[in-house]
Amino acid sequence: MSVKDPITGGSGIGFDFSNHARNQHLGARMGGLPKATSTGTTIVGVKFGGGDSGVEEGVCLGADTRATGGPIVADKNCEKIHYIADHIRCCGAGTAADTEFVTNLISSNIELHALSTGRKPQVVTAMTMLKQYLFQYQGHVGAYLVIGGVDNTGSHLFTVAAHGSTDKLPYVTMGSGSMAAMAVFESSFKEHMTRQEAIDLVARAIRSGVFNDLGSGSNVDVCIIKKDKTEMLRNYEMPNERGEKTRQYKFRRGTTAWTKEDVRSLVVSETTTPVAAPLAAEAMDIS
Amino acid sequence: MPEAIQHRFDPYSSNGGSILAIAGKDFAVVAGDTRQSEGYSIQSRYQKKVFPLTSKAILAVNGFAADGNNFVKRVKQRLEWYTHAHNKEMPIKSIARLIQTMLYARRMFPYYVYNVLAGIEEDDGTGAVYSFDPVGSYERETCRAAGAAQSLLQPFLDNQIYFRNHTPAPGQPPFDPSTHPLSTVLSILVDSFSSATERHIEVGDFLEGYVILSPGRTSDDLIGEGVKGVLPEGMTVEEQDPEDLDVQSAVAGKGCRVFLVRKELKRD
Amino acid sequence: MGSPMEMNGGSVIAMTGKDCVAIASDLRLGQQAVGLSADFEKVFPINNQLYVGLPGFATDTYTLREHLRFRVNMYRMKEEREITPKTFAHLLSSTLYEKRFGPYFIEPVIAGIPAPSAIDPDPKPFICNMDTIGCITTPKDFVVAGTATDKLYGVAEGLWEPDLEPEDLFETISQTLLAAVDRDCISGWGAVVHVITKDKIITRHLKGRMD
Amino acid sequence: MYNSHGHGHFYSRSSSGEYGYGYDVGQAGRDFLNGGMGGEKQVTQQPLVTGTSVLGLKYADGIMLAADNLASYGSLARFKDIQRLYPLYSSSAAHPGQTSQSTAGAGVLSESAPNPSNSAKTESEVMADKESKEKDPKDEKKDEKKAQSRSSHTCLAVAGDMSDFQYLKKILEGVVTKERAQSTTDAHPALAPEQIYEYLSNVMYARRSKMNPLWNAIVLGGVKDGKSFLGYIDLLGTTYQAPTLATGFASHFAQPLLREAYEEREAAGKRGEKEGLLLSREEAEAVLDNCMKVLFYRDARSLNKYQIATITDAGIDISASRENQTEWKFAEGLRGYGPQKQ
Amino acid sequence: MESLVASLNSRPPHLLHDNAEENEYEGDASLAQWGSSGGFGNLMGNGVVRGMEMPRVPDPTAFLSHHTDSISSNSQAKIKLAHGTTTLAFRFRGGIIVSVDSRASAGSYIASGTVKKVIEINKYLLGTMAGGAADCQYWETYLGMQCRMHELRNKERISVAAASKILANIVYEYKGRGLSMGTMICGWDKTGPALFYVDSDGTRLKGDIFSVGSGSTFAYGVLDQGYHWDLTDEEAQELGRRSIVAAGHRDGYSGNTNNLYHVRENGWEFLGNLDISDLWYKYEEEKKTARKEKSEAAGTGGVESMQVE
Repeated sequence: MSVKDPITGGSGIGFDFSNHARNQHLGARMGGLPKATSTGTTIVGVKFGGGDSGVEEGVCLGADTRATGGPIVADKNCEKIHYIADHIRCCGAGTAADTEFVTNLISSNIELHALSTGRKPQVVTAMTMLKQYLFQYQGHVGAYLVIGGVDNTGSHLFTVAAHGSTDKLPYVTMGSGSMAAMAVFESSFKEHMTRQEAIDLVARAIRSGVFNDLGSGSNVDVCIIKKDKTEMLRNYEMPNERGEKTRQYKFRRGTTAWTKEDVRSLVVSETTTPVAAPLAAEAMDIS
Repeated sequence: MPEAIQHRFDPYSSNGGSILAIAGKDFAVVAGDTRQSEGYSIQSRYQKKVFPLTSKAILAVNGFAADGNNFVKRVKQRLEWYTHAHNKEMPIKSIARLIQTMLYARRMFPYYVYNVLAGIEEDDGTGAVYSFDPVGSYERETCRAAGAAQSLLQPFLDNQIYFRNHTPAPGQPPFDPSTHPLSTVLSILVDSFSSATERHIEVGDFLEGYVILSPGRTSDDLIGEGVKGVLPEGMTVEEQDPEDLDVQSAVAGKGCRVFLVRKELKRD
Repeated sequence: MGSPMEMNGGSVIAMTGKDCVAIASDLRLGQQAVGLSADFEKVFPINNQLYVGLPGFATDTYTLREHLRFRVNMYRMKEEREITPKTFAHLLSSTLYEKRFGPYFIEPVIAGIPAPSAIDPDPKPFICNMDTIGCITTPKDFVVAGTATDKLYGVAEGLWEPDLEPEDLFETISQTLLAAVDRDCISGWGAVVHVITKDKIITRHLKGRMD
Repeated sequence: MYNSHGHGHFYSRSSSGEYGYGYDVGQAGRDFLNGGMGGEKQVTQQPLVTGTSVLGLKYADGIMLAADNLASYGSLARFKDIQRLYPLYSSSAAHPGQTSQSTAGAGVLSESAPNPSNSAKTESEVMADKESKEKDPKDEKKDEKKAQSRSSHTCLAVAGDMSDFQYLKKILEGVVTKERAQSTTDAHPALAPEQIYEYLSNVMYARRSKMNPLWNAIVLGGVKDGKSFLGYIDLLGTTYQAPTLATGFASHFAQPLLREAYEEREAAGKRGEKEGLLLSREEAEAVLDNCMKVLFYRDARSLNKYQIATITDAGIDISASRENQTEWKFAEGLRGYGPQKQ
Repeated sequence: MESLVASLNSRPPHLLHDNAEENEYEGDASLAQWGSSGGFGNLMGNGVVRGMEMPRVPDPTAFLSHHTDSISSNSQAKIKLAHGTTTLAFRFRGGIIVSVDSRASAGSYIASGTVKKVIEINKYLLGTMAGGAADCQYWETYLGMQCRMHELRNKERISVAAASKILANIVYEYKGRGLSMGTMICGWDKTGPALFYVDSDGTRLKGDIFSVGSGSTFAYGVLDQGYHWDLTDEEAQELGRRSIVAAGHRDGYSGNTNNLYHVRENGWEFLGNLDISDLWYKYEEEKKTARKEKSEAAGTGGVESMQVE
């Protein structure tokens, strides 16, 4: 616990670098440190409604649900659309742990911010907090984000890359499937879409990633944020469910040879012997 | 040392996918998925990895697709020459040795290919599987998985085909890997690939392969009325006309029958 | 041997069954190719119905085990109740993420059955795993970690079935683990399985290959 | 000895924009000299003048290919009138050994002078109509006869190094010329697209095996006796066939769109909503136009000026250069990258 | 170092017969390829692989080690070749015992547990396999052909010394080019039992006891402890077996099964393929029983001492 985070200046919060020197040494001695688990992903966001269309404006976010470690699928149905506030959500690509923790951190900071100002937090605030945090770490915190939401200044959609750069566009994509998804947006995006049109387009963009990018897969998650309603459509589409296996793989009991057994019972069996008056026994509650 | 030549043209690539072969008492099964990929991109959803060489020997190749295709091409050429010289098909045992020497000829500039050869042995009609490393070390086995997902497939086969770590029920004889019926082998084949598809990103799209039956063996458990409910659901089986196999059919060995089997896998 | 993750070897797996969970590990401790010990357990009890497996770099297995013992004891004293599997998972996750830039070389696996409470009178079995920097995965079927990860995934994906009874779950998890470690040079040398049910914990040492 | 600022495969640019060829002529010149005069044969190269990705699509009457007209020099848009579609071989029963385009050699647009109001289009439509409408059992003999006809057409779309492309054209023309010479004296079967593909993949693989690759990615499309063929070959000798193909950058951006269109049309056909399982000519062309538009939006080495090759039983038709209507209106409302408003 | 050796090697064998320089499709249809030639149709008379294709790069050895894990243990290499082993052979009064394991590994993955690491060159000659599996299989098979040629030419069996020298000479031709091979040539000739160690550096040693491979140190430990010239056949066989079991137990890259051969005057005999793990459990059981008997004999009442391991 001696070396503290250089940014927080050893205040006890932030990262702990105490293993760092040791790990560098081990890495040098053994030829390479393990790569942090990162995730191929397709995440997208699109703005809809607004203008003169008469459709209430909002933001629609989408994500696939595959998490990978190298070529292996680590999670078939993970959640990549993270909660920031009721009306702000954030899709994460890149290093899985970083997206998880950075969105959690900003979510709680946003909550504190809302409490101290007494106002509903704005999307730009969350975006700015994210970019400032990520910029400090110079890309070492590997979070690539799509953040969207609706606040009292309207609907907003941004991307935040790991180095802290941001972008503001009506439709955005991130992750290894970003190109497959962007192709769909570039060819079919319209301004002022209806809610359902936006959902359909987002789902199509995610499917494009799921079926063409090996880093993306499984299901489609969609989230629609409008001024006073946020709908999280978890597993909106499930185009990749595994079918039944062709055989039963249950083993005959006794198939595996074992040498030693220990059974620890958790049932506490007590025999209560009334010592004094029956009342005392009743008071002895063993639960 | 690797850094010194990093900027140079890299003649190798890796195209994902996996192959698998299982030998039975009087049959052999060999199959692979048909996805060809590079990096995170699917190049083709349907590209063959399994190639009939003779009417009773089939070669599955996996690794770098260009090397694989060219290797198969050259093996076929050598087999054709052999056929012209001897007016018979080369037996699988000899094909295995031929593959070894051909691979070893490129010891210094290896084919990045894992080969699995399956078929019927000429002398005793048993199913045979030969597996090779990229420079030609080989052995005959009962089953073998190779390619990107070999480490997912092989231990499952160890458990289901070889019955490793299985204690027989009291009074029962020890398990024998050569007694698996064809339908069981095909089930295990399908389930092992659907499992690998779940967990390996480079495996998917279609499972395609061949079943080779020893001369005189019945095909009732593979085609016809009785196979419904016995074979994995959704698996199609087609008998192959030796003419269509792209082998030297004029001298094709009598009796071995070859069937193409195919099943869809997930596409994500 | 590219990294400290492959220095000592070892693998852990956990599976869910019908009202039960099982967690198992191999027993090998090695120094690269050389086997040193055949009783190096990587799965530790946290409380009656919660176990954690810590495969990876052996020195970190011990460090983290002691650290977790401290943290869970503190939790017990402060809260005057047992930690639930889910809370424990998050405690461990943030412990790992705190060392994001100098991680423990451990990929934890957690298995447990939460005690019934007023909010959740009929709790479901819980399993999860995480990477070295604390990203949690919580699937419904099984989780794996260690040097035999690929092999474990392949076999488990084939053998696991839903709603296995404790004795069937024991067979399935044991067969999965043995099949996987038998294809891994640096895992094996015996194995231990814990099957956790509502009213008992069955611990068995398997007769595994010793080569 | 080796130019050190190469970036691996030219067509695998990452989306992060990491891309940078030096285009100082001095270095390029030195490389050239080294290659020409060094005691050892230069085995390393990197592409200099390059064309970006190309597309191929199977449709009802045959194959369509698309490529833009740009040859870049590093990040410089150097030549904007390069034809990267190469009608290699055309042989039909009526006019053996003739392409619908003047010659096979065309490199620069002005030479090839493609004619938009060509006859091939109508021809193929007539044929397609005939096939669909007039088919009855009696015609089966005719079909048989047709199958024995010697109609075979092959066209390439080439990405990558343009000088290697020109070298490829040279050797392929040699093959084709030899073939034509034989076909004038002999009842000689026409070269099938598969055969040219096989030859080309052997050439590419042989060069990679000599560590001296032809730095290209090629989509080859062809139709022989009504049967269409579409295949991919690259500098490693890697080959694959699929109903939709895209090289390099387009494999990320266009391939998903091509597959989607192809699969949806197939599904519609299977459901019986439309006849046949393949895209019609109009549909296919619309899909390719759309892909080229998306690529122009997103590929920094692309140009909004491209051609489409249509290969049918009737021949090869290379369209005139065309461009897509692009849409930038949404950008007007955008301000900055973050909190900026007006 | 290896590239230095390569540069000093004046006649790289692959160039001796490489007339296919400008041939796009390696090699041509020679008679050897048309015929059977036992599958070795691409070999020249002197055993050099005809037209062995070399990568056209300035340093072929560096190229090979960059792309394969055959020379260096380059764990990033794409092409993983089979590795890892314990093999041993020793001479004693009753002939030669050859004992090996059967594991082949690629990285930490056990690629096979059923490798035949004893190559039966002919009825009187055995070769063992450590290092690159293909190198050993290929050249020892080829050695078998050469030994047969010797018999046909000279009407007598080749001596073990000569056979091992053929092999050493071949691999010396390829020195510095990335072959990896550590083998023992074992046989019985006019001089009696003979045992030679040959490796891919070109080393050739005559000796009584050799063990080769990643687990050899463990095997040596047991072997040295139990070895003497006058072992009975049974004792020697058991010693060979136990040594491999010890190595298979301790070394992660050795194991699975043990193949045991005994070379006698009338040729070699295969004594069986036994599971190393089963043997280990059997030996543990025997140890336990022995201890029990000992303590009972001593009349201590049999207090179990702490078990080692």
